[in-house]
Amino acid sequence: MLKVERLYKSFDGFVAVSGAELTVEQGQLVAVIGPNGAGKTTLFNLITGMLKADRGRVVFNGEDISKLPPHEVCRKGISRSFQIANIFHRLTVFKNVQVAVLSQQGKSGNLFRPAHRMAVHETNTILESVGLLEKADDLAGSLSHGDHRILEIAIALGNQPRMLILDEPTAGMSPDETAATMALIRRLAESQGLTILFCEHDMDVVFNTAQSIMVMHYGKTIIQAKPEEVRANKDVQDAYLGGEGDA
Amino acid sequence: MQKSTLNPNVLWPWTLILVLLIFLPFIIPRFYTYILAVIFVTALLAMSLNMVVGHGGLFQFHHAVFYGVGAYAFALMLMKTAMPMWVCFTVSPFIAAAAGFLIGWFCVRLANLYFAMLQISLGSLIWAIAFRWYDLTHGDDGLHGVPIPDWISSTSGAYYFILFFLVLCLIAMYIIYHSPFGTTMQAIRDNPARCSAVGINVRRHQLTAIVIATFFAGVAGVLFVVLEHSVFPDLLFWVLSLEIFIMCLLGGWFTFAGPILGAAVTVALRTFVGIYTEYWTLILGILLILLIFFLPEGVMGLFQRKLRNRRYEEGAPGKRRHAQG
Amino acid sequence: MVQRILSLRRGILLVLMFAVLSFVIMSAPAEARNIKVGIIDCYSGPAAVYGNDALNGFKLALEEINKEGVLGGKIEFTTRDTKFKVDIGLNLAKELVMRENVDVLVGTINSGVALAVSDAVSKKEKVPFIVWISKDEKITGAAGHRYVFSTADNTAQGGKAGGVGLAKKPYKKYWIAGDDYSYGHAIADSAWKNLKALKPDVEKVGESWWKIGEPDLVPYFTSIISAKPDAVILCTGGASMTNAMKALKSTGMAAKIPSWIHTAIDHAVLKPLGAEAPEGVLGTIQYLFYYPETPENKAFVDAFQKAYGNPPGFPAFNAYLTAQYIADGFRKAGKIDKEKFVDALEGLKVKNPVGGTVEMRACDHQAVFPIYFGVTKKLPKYDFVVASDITTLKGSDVLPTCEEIKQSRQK
Amino acid sequence: MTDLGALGSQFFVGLSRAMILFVVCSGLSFVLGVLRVPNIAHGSLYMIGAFSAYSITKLVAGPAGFWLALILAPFVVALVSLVAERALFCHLYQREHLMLLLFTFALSLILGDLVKIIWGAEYKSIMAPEVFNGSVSLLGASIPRYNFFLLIVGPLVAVGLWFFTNKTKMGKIARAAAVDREMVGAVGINVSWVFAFAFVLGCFLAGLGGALVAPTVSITLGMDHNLIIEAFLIVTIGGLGNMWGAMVGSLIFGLSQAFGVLFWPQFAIVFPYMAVVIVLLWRPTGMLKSVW
Repeated sequence: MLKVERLYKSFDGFVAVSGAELTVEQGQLVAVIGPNGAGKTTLFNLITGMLKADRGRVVFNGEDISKLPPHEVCRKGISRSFQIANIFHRLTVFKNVQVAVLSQQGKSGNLFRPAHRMAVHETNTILESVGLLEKADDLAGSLSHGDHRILEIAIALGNQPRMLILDEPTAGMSPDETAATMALIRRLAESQGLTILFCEHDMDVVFNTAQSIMVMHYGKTIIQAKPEEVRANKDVQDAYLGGEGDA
Repeated sequence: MQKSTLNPNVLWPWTLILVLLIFLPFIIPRFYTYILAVIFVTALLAMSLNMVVGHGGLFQFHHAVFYGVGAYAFALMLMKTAMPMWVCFTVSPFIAAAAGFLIGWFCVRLANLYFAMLQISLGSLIWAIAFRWYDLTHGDDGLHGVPIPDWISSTSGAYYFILFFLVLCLIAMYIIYHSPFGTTMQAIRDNPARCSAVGINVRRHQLTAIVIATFFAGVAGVLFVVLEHSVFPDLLFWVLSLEIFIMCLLGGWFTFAGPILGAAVTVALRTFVGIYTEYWTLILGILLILLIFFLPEGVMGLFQRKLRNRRYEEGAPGKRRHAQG
Repeated sequence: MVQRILSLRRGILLVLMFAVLSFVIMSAPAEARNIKVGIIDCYSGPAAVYGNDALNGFKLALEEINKEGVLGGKIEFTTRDTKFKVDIGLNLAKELVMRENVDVLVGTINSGVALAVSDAVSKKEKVPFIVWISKDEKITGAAGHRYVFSTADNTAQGGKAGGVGLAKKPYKKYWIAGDDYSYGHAIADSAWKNLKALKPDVEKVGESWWKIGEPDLVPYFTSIISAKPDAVILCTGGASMTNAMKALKSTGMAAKIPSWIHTAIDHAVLKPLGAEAPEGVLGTIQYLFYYPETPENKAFVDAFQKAYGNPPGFPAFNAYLTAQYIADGFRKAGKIDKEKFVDALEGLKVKNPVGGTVEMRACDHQAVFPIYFGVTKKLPKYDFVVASDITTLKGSDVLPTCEEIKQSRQK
Repeated sequence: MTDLGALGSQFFVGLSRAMILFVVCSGLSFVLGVLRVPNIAHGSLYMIGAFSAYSITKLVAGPAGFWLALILAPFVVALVSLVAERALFCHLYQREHLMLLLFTFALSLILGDLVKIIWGAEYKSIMAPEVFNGSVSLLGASIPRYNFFLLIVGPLVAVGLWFFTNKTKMGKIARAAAVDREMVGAVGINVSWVFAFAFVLGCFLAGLGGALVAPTVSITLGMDHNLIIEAFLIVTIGGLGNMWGAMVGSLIFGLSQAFGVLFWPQFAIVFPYMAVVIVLLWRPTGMLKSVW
């Protein structure tokens, strides 16, 4: 479904991604791991069009999307969440998700209909599925950290994506919250048949959840394989022991 | 859960104000009618700016240009062509919007202060035209004695005319503010990167917002001419742009009607404090600083706090008054 | 929701505030019938120095006038600061007329304000308006009407004076430069038109215009010097004039190429420069506190100096005349009536502070006074540069004729 | 008409104008970089610099007065800004960003009227000492000596600033704060004082610019107005918060104006604006790397 081919990106001489490779199959749960600064977030930014690659291609459903701006990548069916809570602070939780749903329905440019009657059902369905319906009228900025992360995912779901990219969905969460969130992600993957690509620090979470794991180090792909193969791989062990370790 | 736009709680105060404003010219002296009309025009200008600043998060630092373009277009058409007044009236805001499109088209490529500075430069070029093209615009003297039809050239005639279009524009702005487009603009204000990640063409939205806002600025410009029968390059100078920007901040830029308050306070201050002292800018400065300090989170912060409290006070609108501080 | 209601509440409050305020303020009728003069002028920014000078001249005149009174009352005045902005000027002029019910409006240095007020307030509300600093020739020219008067020299006059003065000089190749706004261009056009008419063989070798308030004129002047004209017509005023004087000196242009600047011999400009001001700059002005040396002028200067600590400038002279016109106009009219006052002013002659009288020309409502043409020079008597070699151009010679005014108004 | 001498003198004159702009704008850029606030009051402080220079030359006559003014006037401005910063501004750093902008605007209103109250409305003028009378020949062009002096002062200030930001501890901290303020706070440095210091230094430079410009212009109310918008445009096209960018921006501004006068005098006023438009369309974040 998604294929990343030999991607390169550097900033002012600092090479962030050099030759990343990644394959995601329909319906798979794929994890990207690697030490801090390995280039995971940059890779996600490259896939979703937030950054333009220096070289290489990103192919989604047989189509090269590496030159598209973010909003068009999104319209192709790729939706993402961000590592640092990236929500609309001054809008209500409901509107946060509604904005995404309206965008998906192509109604964002509508000037004259009252928004509060539009996309209500779809939005509420999403909020219910992630468990935020109770807080629909709260200001997003006033939510707890854990709820921010959930809201991130809810916004991403608003696009009714075919593929969901989650950048450290459990960063900063307590163990309980982490477990709940991962359960939510697995549930979403199963119930809606979503393809999910995510990166994560917590190795237990990764090896318990992912069906395929890609390991990055210094911007390079070391390996992409099934969890057990990755666990046994020598290079991966070197990378983690030699690197700064996980935070 | 989501409330109707036409909630009677919202509607009755508006209606009350409107009725009051309609009868006010009968009881107050003519000068106050005039000053109210000045406030209406300024308020509409500030409101139009706030559509992109407060609701859109854009650094629209040279909004007065579009006000001036609307005013000049209207005045020039009335003076130099034989077109009926209504045609000029209708066309002028579109000319302002066209200028908005032209400048906005370049500016939306840039962010923050860069956006602001490019706009100031491009706007200053338009200002230079108004200032330099003596044969057309009479340079810095401006055009005076614009032939406004008799029925709206009296103070109260202009007052009702302006009030009518102010109300019309406010209704339109209100509808846009609460439309999917308005909601999306507010989302872009909070987080443009996130918006493009949910599939929104941020630049196109911003450009559309600029065009709409500049259209309303053009309307304000036309209304200015109806009131004052004059145009002059001050109308599109950056100083005025800064002033209306401050009006938005002062009144509360995340609120819908805040800029009206900002405009009213500024106009009232310069008119009435100016009577007693020539140092009214000093007083405005001190007032601003007091405001920044003694509304603990600033005017806008105050508003944010109210919004946060909103769910706790949902059922008791009467209680909310104290939050005004 | 909440914010809507809150902002509405604020709105209601505001409106009520206005209503109450207005009732309080409107219930204060004047008892003794003094003549009320409303002054709008600029008392902030670079123009403030002229605004203050005019105000002082006006106050000095009122002191004398109010000793004997006018029609049994006094002349009182109230001032408003326009901040050099047209929209504020309009607000305040309307405030003076509609709320303060002034009998006469007076002002201002800003031509934009003068023209706007002349049209939207004076003409429309039928209130006499006497312009005392703005030199825009349109005020009593093309845009003139029944209710507007001018006691200031205007650009047509200043330019014509320059043209007449320069025509007597041997220069042929001229460069024209100045502040890029109406005043600069109007002076340039008038000076050039008159010079060309009097001396057809002059030629214009180039022009340069800088934005008003431009702090550094050196680049402009160096490029003028390199073009080597015989003389320069420089069209600048106020604070920019001081900058021009400094640049004339520092680039050495004053020594190489003679320049004519209207109001260059204004001491408001020359005095701050002290001995640093360039010599040899040609200038024209309608008032000098040291010329002509008549007893009347000396008395006027002494009184002014005593009251305000510095000698009067041309705005003070204009304002002094204005006060005389207001007093004598109402005396002649016999009652405080705006229409009668306008009628009375036409052709009225009042006392000139330097001696003699000044007539208000009936055809265009322009006060007619002589213009002095001089050149800057250091004199041992003063610690700043003054005008010398002064020639006096008769007022009627440098003003556009009544026919010309008539034509321009018909256009 | 446009012979080589004219070109040359226009070039040097544009250059000397750029130097004054640079001194003022480097200060603005410094504040922008560290505090992230476009300081609208910067122009007012520049005006205060010029007016205090005037007062100092009135107190101390002769050439000594001029040199003393050049040294002391910036410190007067620095003192004013220090008071404003410690008494008011420092309490606002946690606030909404545009609140800071609103504060600097309020400050500019207050300072503008205070200048009028203290110094009055009359035009002021100060004389450069005798040494600066006349002009010097440089590469066939004749330029006023004072402008020549500015050509020396500009680079001196630039070198001084470079030395300060690269070689002193305070300078390095300020520079680091410009890039990453969380980091500076995290290593235990009092960020509030870093901000205060940056603000005062920026204002000091505004004052220095005012004192430097004083002998060439008339010192009047409203000189803040003319400068501030140009200064903002300059720091923007240079790259926000980048000191060398301020230099580049000043050069673009000064030279485009000087040459504009030569080639198309009637439209010289639009040249700097055109230059800004071209630069920003070509390099949307300014000529040099911005710290924003």
